[in-house]
Amino acid sequence: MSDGHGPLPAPSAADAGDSGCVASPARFGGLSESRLLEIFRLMYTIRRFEVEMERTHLDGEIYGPFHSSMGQEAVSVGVCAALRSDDVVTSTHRGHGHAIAKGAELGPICAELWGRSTGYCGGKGGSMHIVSTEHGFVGQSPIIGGSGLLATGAALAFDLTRQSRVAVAFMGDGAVGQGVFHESLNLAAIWRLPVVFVVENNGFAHSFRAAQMQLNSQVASRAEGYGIPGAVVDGIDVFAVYAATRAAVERAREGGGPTLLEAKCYRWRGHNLGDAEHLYRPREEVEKARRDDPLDRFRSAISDRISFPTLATVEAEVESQIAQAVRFADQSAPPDPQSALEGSF
Amino acid sequence: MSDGHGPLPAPSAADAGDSGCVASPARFGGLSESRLLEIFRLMYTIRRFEVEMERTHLDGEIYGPFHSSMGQEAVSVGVCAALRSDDVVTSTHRGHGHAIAKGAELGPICAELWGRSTGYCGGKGGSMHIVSTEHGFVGQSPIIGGSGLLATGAALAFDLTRQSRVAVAFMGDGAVGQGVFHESLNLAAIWRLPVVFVVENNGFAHSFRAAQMQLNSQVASRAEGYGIPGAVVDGIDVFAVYAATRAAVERAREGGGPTLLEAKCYRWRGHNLGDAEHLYRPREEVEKARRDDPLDRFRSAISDRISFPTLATVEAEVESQIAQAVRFADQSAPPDPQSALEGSF
Amino acid sequence: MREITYIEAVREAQAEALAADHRAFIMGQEIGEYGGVFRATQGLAERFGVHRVRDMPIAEQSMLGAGVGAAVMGMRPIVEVMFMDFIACGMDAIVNHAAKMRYMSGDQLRVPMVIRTQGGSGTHHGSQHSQTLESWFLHVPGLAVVMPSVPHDVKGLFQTSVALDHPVLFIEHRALYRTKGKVSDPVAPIPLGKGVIRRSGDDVTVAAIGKSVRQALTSARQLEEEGVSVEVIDLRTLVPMDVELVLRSLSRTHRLVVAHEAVERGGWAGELISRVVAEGFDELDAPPLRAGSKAFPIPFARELESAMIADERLITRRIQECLGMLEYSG
Amino acid sequence: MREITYIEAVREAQAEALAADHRAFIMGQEIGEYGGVFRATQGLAERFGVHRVRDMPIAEQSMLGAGVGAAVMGMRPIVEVMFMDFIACGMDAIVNHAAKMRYMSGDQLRVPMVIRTQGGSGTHHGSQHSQTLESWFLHVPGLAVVMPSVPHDVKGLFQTSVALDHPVLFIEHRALYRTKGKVSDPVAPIPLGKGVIRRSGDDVTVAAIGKSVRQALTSARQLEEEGVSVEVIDLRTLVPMDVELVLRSLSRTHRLVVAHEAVERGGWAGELISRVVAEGFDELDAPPLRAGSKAFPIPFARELESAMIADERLITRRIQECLGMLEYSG
Ligand SMILES: Cc1ncc(C[n+]2csc(CCOP(=O)(O)OP(=O)(O)O)c2C)c(N)n1
Ligand SMILES: Cc1ncc(C[n+]2csc(CCOP(=O)(O)OP(=O)(O)O)c2C)c(N)n1
Ligand SMILES: [Mg+2]
Ligand SMILES: [Mg+2]
Repeated sequence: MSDGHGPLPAPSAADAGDSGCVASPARFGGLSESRLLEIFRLMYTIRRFEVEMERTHLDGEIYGPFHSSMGQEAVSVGVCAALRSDDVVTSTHRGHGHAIAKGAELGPICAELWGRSTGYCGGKGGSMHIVSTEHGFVGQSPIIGGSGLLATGAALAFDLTRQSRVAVAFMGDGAVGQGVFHESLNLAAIWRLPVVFVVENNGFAHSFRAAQMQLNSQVASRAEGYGIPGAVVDGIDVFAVYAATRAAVERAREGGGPTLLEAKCYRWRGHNLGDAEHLYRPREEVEKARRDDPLDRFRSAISDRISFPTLATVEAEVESQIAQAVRFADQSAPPDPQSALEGSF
Repeated sequence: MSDGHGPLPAPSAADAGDSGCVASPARFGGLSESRLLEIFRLMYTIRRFEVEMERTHLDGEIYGPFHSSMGQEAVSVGVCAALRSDDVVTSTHRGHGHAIAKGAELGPICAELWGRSTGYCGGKGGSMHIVSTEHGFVGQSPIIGGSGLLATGAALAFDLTRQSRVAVAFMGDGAVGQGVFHESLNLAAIWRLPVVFVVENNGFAHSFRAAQMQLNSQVASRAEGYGIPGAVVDGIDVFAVYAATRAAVERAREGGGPTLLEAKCYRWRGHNLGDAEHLYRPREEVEKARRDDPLDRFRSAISDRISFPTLATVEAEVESQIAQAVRFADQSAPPDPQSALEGSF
Repeated sequence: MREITYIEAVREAQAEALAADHRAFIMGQEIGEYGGVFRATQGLAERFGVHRVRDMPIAEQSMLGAGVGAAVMGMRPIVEVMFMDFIACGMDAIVNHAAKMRYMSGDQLRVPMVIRTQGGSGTHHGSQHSQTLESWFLHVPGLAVVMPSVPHDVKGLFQTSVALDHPVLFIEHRALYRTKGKVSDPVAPIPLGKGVIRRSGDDVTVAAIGKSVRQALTSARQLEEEGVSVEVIDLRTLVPMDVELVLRSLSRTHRLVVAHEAVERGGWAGELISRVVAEGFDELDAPPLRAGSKAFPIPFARELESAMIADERLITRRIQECLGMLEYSG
Repeated sequence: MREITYIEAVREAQAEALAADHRAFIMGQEIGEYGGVFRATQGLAERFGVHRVRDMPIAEQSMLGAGVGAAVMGMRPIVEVMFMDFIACGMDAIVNHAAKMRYMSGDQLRVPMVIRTQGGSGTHHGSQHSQTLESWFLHVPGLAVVMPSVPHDVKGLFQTSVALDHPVLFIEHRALYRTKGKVSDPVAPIPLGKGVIRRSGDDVTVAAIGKSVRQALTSARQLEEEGVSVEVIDLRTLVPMDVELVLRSLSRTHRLVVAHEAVERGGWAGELISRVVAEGFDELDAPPLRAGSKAFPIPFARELESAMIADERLITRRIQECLGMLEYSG
């Protein structure tokens, strides 16, 4: 269906992927310097936050499963930069980056990971269940595919109440084979719901490469089957992600219905802490991939507009914010056991 | 994906649909006169069987839900004519035609519908759960979409044991939106399983038209998303169905993997007995559709090869077989209540 | 007072919910212009519009999952699952999402969703269209489970269910749809967790729900002729469960039979009996007994179905066993 | 005798099944070259080939549904569901298809499928990765439910499960994987429905399964110091359930506590207690009590989890309550 294709800017991973691409203003999607700095701050925050959390986990201060967002910063930030604060995001088991990009605060996120009373969910949720309604971060579902349904439902609520809000579902490439992926896209399509499905194709579903899971591993091409627009975007390039998301979000807001975005990126860390990565991918592949760093791409892209010292200042601020967040969690009391026995039916 | 397209004869409903198409020998798929008569016998049997069963239901001899296959005879028969007796078929809530086409006997089918001890399942199954393993009719699933999973699993068994058998799943157009549809096709695709998914697009999922359920209501086009061949066939034309199925079955048998066939047809009767049809389709539409009768199409197609009297003899035989089947059911004892308490765990 | 059928009550309850709360809407298959395969939504699409009475594709996961997402954003979805058996197709949305999100989120998210469904035997739909599965959901913290037996309760409990800030499983029985009952206008909301005594008696208490309440009343009438006085309690909701009412009744009758159409093995009667035994052991003059269906899939043929489904005959027998009039037959 | 860990037993059991029966094969996520997220299939893909140790996409419905279809055609699929919570994603294949097809078809179809999964708390995976859901399946006629507590039983019960011509839910507990136990070589098949007395005692009987058996033994050791003699029964399978063994034990101890990690409300303890009360009422000197988890989703934080999950502390307390040493705390 040709009408199934919207006018999306869809730089293929191939052409945008090579080299830290040139800084033509257009590539900034017309973002002001302060927005650019904000984008950098968020990407840098995610990167450093994950490093810190991983450390505290290995030190035994955090327990439970841990899925790092490292390497996927440009997707989280590029997508959320295109959203209004009252738009909502649903997420997956790998959601720290999404939460931060949507504006959630480091302290309560960190405290939740640490299982402290001051965490966003009072310690009931943990790493895979962070929620901050105040920031429109309305739920992670580590049940693969679940985020798509929640966002579709949220979009239905917006549609029913004639609000011009948009819902975004972050999903992994592993979700594409799930029945709920199919059902979510189909429902959103026939009801023209204001939702954007962002599949972060980070190369792996645990040890699996997309091609092992689907014969047609061009995730974005699935959009056609549902009669909705689809686009592939270079997930290392925050501007490309931002531009594609913006177009999709605008279409959604104007009643144009859902879009399927595939953001190609790479999962820098193992599936989770303790994952036996070596069983399925060579160290060299990881190292090569990491050389194409979303932060470096950003730096070189905006080098002629924002000076290095300016970025350095932001980095310093972020470092202290993270240190603060860790202190906050560290100094927070563990939850009162009694609170486990409240809030259900 | 271009390689996703096999060399299927895919007469679109449009071009084959108009007029009882001309009888060029090729259109008979090279079927011998005896095969042609067999095909006619089966189509006529399904038609008359459904008429009779509906009558006995209205007379109160049958109870429980009843979904008529009337009008879809060419799909059941065309598909099964392309199968070997050791190939298997899974079916839906609307399965009488499938069972008959696959060779199951009228007596035990009728007795099962009547809930008699001599029914294929001893009265435990009923109209929506007929099984005749002896004929490779291995299960109806009235849970929409279920037939696809069962056939995929059966095909997996054939693949694992290197048998050259093929599994066929009959599904309704209503199954296309189900998560299991997506999961079945994806699994069959990546494992190249010998299975053919036959979607009988009879225009309705109860009161719904396919277009209300999917933006892209070209069911066959969904195949692309899974990287497998798909084709639309005129489900009123038994030869078109036979040819398309044959190509798909051959491919499957040779290790070429699954195919998605969409057979366009029309549901002559209400969704089930007692359905308030008038609420969603005008009588005229039904009457018009019924004028394009698969049996008439067959008759005119083969008119120059098989004489009318020959067909009349077949019809007479069928009438008496059906009368016999009804007598068989009627004279069969109801099941022994004790048997309800056997056979489970 | 007006007398209406059970299905009319279901229809009125939904109409009143949509009229009273603009956040309420209905999703399901064939529920729009078609009016529902059991006529539960007849006329609602015309009255409230197809955007609030939404026909769904055949896709239970998305129906229930989208309901959860909409509820989280402040809506009050009423999701109709055509046959209770199909809940198995959308179990994840109910169990892993609807029931847990409020708790997991530290009370940030609420899922005020009502899942309406109907189940049970008697219409010969066969094994995959006749199950009675409420017992699963007692075991899922976060869900309320409601099973009205009369039109009045349908209307009273539905109001409470729609207003509740937790997901509710609202379970009807096909065989009750044509039964009639009196309703006041309006019907006042009925709190969850409050059972009622449908018939008072002195010799034995039967605790039941839904269709089984009617069967228990039939048994009670029959046994009255044999001089047995049976008290019949309609629990009305399983989560919360009015164990106190049962215990109070036992302090007079000292004997208990728990009746449900659900398969006895693993059924909710075990929950009630465990609570009663733990909290009222000394009140019991005889072992509490269960009248539930035998552990087999539900077969199609009449003769077979009635051999395994719990009905008034079984309830009567269990009462007699509980009273020592007959040997316990397991 | 050899001593091996529980997870080694699971691995050996599967290897032996694949070696013994060419119809057996394994399907699951990450089970091939990766060897399983809990190492349950380590080395099996290398040994038996990836066609018999098949990695699946993330699609529980098709994993379980294809298993049913393959079983119907004579295979013996062993399907691994990574976390028991995900069974909710494939519930229809198990409940409406696997469990019913043999019966519905008048015994024409068989579904000899083993569904292996693991569940439970203790690793802080949170609400959607920690549930203990075996109780649902007692209520699904047609399924056997097996929950071994020691390596020896894993190997003995797995053989019986793979050989059975009915679907089997084979449930493990993550927290048991590293525990060790002695195994004979070879381990003889263990019939389903036969429990064992893990520890004999005179004052009270604790019936448990899986991880709870170990906890019950811990409680028993602790209470021994207080002069309480506890008999611990490991039921090993829930369907069929060895009620006779429990009744025999009660004829000596006259007191019963049923322990499971599953949420108490609606949990299978209710089934056992109902059976025991109905069949052994006169043997009981005190009300049978349940030691199950409180009715809340499982929270992430340590302090919260241990506030609602049933553990040895709760089992000990219930034993003391059953013996009248403490007031029943509900
Ligand atoms: C329904 C379900 N099945 C299986 C799992 C186990 N699991 C957790 S993460 C994961 C891989 C997900 O891969 P992807 O969707 O690509 O997300 P990524 O980890 O790459 O961010 C799997 C299989 C799950 N969480 N939920
Ligand atoms: C999972 C599930 N949801 C809903 C239903 C109710 N139902 C029975 S038949 C039907 C319509 C099916 O339409 P289609 O698949 O096109 O088959 P047809 O009736 O046209 O042969 C529906 C919704 C069901 N049986 N199973
Ligand atoms: Mg991935
Ligand atoms: Mg149809």
